[in-house]
Amino acid sequence: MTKKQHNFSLRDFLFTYGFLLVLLLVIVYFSVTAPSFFSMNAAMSILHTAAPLLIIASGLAFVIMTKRIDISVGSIAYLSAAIGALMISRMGLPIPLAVVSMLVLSCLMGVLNGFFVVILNVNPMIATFGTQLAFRGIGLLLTNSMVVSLPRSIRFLGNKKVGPIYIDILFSLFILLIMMLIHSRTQFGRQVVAIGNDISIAEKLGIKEKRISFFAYVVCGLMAGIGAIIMSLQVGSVTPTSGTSYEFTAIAMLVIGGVSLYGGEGTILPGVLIGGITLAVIETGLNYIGASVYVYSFVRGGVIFVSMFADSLKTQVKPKVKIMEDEPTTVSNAQ
Amino acid sequence: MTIPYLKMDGIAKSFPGVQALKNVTFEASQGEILALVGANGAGKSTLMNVLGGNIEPNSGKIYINGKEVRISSPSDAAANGIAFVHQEMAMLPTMSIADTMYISSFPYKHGLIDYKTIYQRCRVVLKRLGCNFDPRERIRNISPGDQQMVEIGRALLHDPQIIIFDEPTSSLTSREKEHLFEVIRTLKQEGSVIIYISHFLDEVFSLCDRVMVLRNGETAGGGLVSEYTNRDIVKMMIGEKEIDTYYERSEHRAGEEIMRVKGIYRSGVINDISFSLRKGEVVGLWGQLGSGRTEVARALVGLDPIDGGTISIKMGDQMMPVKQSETKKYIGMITENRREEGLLLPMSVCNNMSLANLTNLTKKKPFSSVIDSKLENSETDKYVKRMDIKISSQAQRVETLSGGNQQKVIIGRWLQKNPPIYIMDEPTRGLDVGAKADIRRIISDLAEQGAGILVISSEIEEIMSVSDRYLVMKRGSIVAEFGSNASKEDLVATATGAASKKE
Amino acid sequence: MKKKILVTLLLVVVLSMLAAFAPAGEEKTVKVCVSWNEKVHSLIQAWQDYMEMYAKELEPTTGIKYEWIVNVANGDANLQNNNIQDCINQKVDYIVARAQDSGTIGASIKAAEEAGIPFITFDRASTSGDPTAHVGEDGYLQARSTAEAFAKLLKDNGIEGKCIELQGDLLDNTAVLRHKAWAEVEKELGAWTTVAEVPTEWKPEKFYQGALNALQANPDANCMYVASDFAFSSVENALSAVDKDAPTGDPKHIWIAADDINPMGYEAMVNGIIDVGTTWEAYSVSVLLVDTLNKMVNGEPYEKVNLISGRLATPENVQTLEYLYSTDPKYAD
Amino acid sequence: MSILNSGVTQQLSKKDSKEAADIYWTRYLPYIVLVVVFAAVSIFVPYFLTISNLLSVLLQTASLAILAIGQAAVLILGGIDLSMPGVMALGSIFGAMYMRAGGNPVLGAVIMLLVPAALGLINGISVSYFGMIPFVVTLAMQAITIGAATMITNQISIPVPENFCNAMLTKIGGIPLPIIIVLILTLFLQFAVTKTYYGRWLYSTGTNMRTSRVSGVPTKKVVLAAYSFAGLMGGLAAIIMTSRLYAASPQMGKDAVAMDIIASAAVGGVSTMGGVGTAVNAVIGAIIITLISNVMNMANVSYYLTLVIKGIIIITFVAIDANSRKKSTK
Repeated sequence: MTKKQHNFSLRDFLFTYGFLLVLLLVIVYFSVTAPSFFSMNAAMSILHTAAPLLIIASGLAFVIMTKRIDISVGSIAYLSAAIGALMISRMGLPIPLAVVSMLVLSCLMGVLNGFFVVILNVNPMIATFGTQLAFRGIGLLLTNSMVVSLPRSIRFLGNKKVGPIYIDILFSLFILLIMMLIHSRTQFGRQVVAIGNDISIAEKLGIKEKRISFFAYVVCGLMAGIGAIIMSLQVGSVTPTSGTSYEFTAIAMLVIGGVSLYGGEGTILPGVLIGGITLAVIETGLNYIGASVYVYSFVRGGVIFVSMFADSLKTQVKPKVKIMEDEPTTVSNAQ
Repeated sequence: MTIPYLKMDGIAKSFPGVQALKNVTFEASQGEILALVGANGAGKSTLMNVLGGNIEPNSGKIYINGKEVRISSPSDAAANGIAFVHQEMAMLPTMSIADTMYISSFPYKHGLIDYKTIYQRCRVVLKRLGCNFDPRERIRNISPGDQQMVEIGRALLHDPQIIIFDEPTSSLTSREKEHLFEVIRTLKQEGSVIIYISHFLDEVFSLCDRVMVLRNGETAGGGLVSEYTNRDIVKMMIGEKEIDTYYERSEHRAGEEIMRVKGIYRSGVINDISFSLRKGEVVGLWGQLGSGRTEVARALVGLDPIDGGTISIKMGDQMMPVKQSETKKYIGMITENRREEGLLLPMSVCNNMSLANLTNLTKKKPFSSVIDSKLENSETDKYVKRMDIKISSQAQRVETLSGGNQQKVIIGRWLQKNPPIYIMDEPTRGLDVGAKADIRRIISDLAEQGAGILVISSEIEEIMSVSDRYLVMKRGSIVAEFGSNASKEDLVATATGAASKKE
Repeated sequence: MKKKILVTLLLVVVLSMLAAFAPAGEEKTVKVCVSWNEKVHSLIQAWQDYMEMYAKELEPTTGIKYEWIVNVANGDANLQNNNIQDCINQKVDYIVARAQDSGTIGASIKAAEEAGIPFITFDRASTSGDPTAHVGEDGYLQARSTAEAFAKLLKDNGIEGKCIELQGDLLDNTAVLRHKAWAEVEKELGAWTTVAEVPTEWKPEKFYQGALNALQANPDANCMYVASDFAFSSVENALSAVDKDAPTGDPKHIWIAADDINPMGYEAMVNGIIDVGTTWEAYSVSVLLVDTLNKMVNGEPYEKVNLISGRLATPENVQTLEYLYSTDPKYAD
Repeated sequence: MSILNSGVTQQLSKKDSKEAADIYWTRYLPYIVLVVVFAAVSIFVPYFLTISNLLSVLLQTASLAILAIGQAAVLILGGIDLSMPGVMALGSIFGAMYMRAGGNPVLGAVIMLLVPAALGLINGISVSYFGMIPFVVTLAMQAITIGAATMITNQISIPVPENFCNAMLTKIGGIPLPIIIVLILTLFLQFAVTKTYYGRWLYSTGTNMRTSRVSGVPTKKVVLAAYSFAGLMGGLAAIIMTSRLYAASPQMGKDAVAMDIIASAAVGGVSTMGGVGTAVNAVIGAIIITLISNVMNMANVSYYLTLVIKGIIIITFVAIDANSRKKSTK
């Protein structure tokens, strides 16, 4: 049967670290063509760019891990940001009240998604496409598709720094940490992954599948709301196009970060962070070397394709069995 | 006799249209393994599901340690120290062993899951079951046998007094089966009540102390295992009249060779498989689970790749080598997992049966790709009658059929195609005794009409009641060949081989 | 229970479809179909409101009552083509369209011609068909006036300009004209050299990230051209992130030219952050459109191309300009 | 639409008749409501129920219907194709460039067909032979193709010769050519899908790929054919849309269009779980989606309300479909 192999196999090394290698090469390329790219400033602005999307992607990861999807996160972010901005600048309400109502509202939108997908069992993609349109429509209705700017007092909150680091980077890393703990160290997180493995087995194991899946959508909505706060603070205003196609960027981040669309797979940290940084490196890098924005969509497509291709090859390689004691166990040919 | 630790008294349960359990009473005491046997639909799993809290009985009482208890949910059962090891294992492939065991009962510390305690407790349970892999290992990386151990481990987590095993050995190799029996014996010594549901009567005799037989929802007798023989139990299971057809086997005249397999191998899976199959002959491919029989079958029809060897099939009057991807035209393959690889559940009986033969059910030349529905319906009727599949209409959805009828639909699919060779992998598994007899009769008829059939089964009586010749496989290669006069002992010994004697 | 939810959901759908209909009155009015390509910023809403307001004002004198049928194409050229076709089927009297893609609006112009409906291109001229008339502001002249004024400003202050150019969405004809004017004035007057060209797709996040990266990549940059100031707060945020957000006169100040003087641009110019810009007329263009329509309705001769030129604005004179939609409380917050 | 849904004819015994009526009622409810609303609209909204408007709605639906048919083939297999808009735009641009360079329009049209078909083939190979996830592969292909389209044209649409457009937009018996093309295509596919064994293979692979593979159905080729077919439909739609816009523009390839295509198929009754749905469903869905914006335009409903109503309608149709289907296959 299988001997214990310790020889260094390029194949295994490539699959686990191959991706970081590609990322490194991309960074080297950008730094060569635009020297100022290789600087602390650039690194900070990469994380700064990724901050709102990292938060939204971490919420979306929970839904994807239950083998479903939510393409309305962009519109949830837009509607909650629009209402928050309206409350602050048009109605002059206190800022804390606006922030709280933004979060409550984004949860309610998550509840609506959960209701359509989990209770009425509409196909997740179609249901959240419907809510994507509806939320965008309501947002435009309330703002009459005008630009709603935040008052000067809080407009510059978005790019305050502590030393070289932007506050919203710290905030988003903090949120990612909490989401990672929820994912790996709470029953809710573990049951989300179990549902992603197999819904019928999950129910057999006593998991209240409907309730957990519903709650995953609410969490996803909430994260979209939090992401919206960072997004509007950075830009200082909410425009009719804010949040458009955030969902596809977030999904690209998750895929590159190893969260599989087949559910039950992937991590918040380091997974989502790696995915976010990769996309942000590409966008910022292209910005630094002055390439046109349309090259970015082309390159992003290529990166998703390559990471998917590597992932499909990876599933063919069977990892070794971790053994408690040192005695070799006979690994029979289980499929 | 000490008072029985567990007593189920006058249990009755009826589902719409069927009386599943009629007034069943039985007792089991600590430190004893009680075998619960009976044909499919006799009420075994219903009875145990009552004890496990999944089903509410219409009437009857359950006493534990002399006190009456009410069990209305799995958590009630667990609270009363009852653990249920299901047949289909509830495994979560991408998660760790510890997660799978604790998925709905994680212990918390400071608001987070306390993995330190979990791993520590898991190691204790796994050690007790003689497993040496780490609780952090992912389920998809361990063998089905080890997964069965994890399933049992989950049951043992809350140190139950009563443990119900529902056909645990159906996907275990002989080594793993022995390992499981040792664990059950240690649990017996520790004083737990063990209830062991099984089809394999040889297991009942080698493992259990007492046996109880259920037939049509009633107790049909029981007592110490030593007081009964195999035939007695079968008689109780299926009643007087059907006993004789159970063993009768008709002789088949073997014609000339129609398939010759030479040196098929796939590294690490099957190696150097060579045999030949003759017209009108039924060859039993016998061996323990995991010995590579299914892998040989799948290799022959091109479902799994091979690294070398040739397959030649009789065309006209000489043997022509055939590419692995082409063999499908000449071989009808009936796989072991009916629901995943055998049926199109939401589609009609007619569509299911014509699936393999569509290209021949078409209209004349200009419309050669259009299906001739009259022809399709008539072909379906022909084989439905021939195999007497009980259906209300051809358009009935296959998912509404019984297991036996579903298997007949699959066989009917290949009968329509009428290939010279059939491969049947566990054709009678999970069917009731009546359906098993029907399938065996169909196999014999096919052989009589000149088809060459390769049958794989892990039930010794099944394979012996159809095969003319046996090929015994162990660890991926053919180790022995026997004529029709082979005895059960020869087969079991060569299959388990020196291994069973050494341990 | 689920079936009841479904039925109620369906009733909501039916009611919302029926409730949305305002049975159109039949008395004699001039039906004008206004086809917007998208609603990206407040200026488009301003155009629409001023059109309807000015037409209402003139109703007693001209005796023409207008009925406005408005549709939006959500940035999809094919959808705009369909929307205009729907207008044609409604037998509207005039079609006014702001083209999503001046290369494909020709198809709608042709369809309107066949239906005998006059077609007026608004704000974006067509490059693929000959409309009945065009009303708008000369984007190229607007950008030229800003660039030339900016060059003069830099020369007067003896500044050797190293500028960052924040371009609009190059699909949009206006953005292309502004980039062309900026590059030409750079060559002709040589008051600055463009050290970074940042495409933004008219998206505020791209304005912010683009400006931030460009400012960090070119720390010595001392001037900037912002194609449109409709979301100027994002540029200001970028400036404050690199501590260069200061009014003229302050050493940290960067010289900024920004077109349109939208509400946010107006506020920044008042605070002295933006040094020069040319207005993107809202009120006067809508007035020009209604005047042209009135001439057409009365059969009087009308100009084929009606262009308004923007007014140069600087922190000094911006508060004195009237008819500036940015000062209208309805649009500014 | 269960009769049209899959080739299965439904003979229900008496015991099931109550339940069948129940399914019948919920499944056809949306289409009944549609007819009621259609009637209400034609009364309230002038010029709606005119030949010219209805014809123009069908003309507007033509390219969406063809795209929805291509998407239906992939959905029946339980897959998805998000790359149709980008693939269509790229095909149209290559064809237009060839025509601009003096090439003869027929060859240009063939290029517009073959380029998308080839890109569809790439999708098919990655899904069937490399086992990659359809959602992600086509998402990447969409980003790549729309990126390429905008880079090649650097945003300027390429006008197409008059004779090409006029040829495509000629009216036969008052009915524009694209509508006739869709009609013929749908009838042919409806026949092919329900009556030939290729169609049966498509359904069996969509219902259970492993069973089909064991029973000798060439499942890998079926998946490959479905994705290439989707690409081909993208090509056909490219020809029609280019001829209607008189130019090939990267504008056609916007991401949002992909969701409209999938919504059309789903609203029409093609199940996204696989195994159910035909060309007719896709076309009906496309008509419904186009009708929504047409009715809203005719009734001068605000753009914001249109978005909300469109969202609600899509969810309602699919919800009823999912629940009636779930009940009948319980």
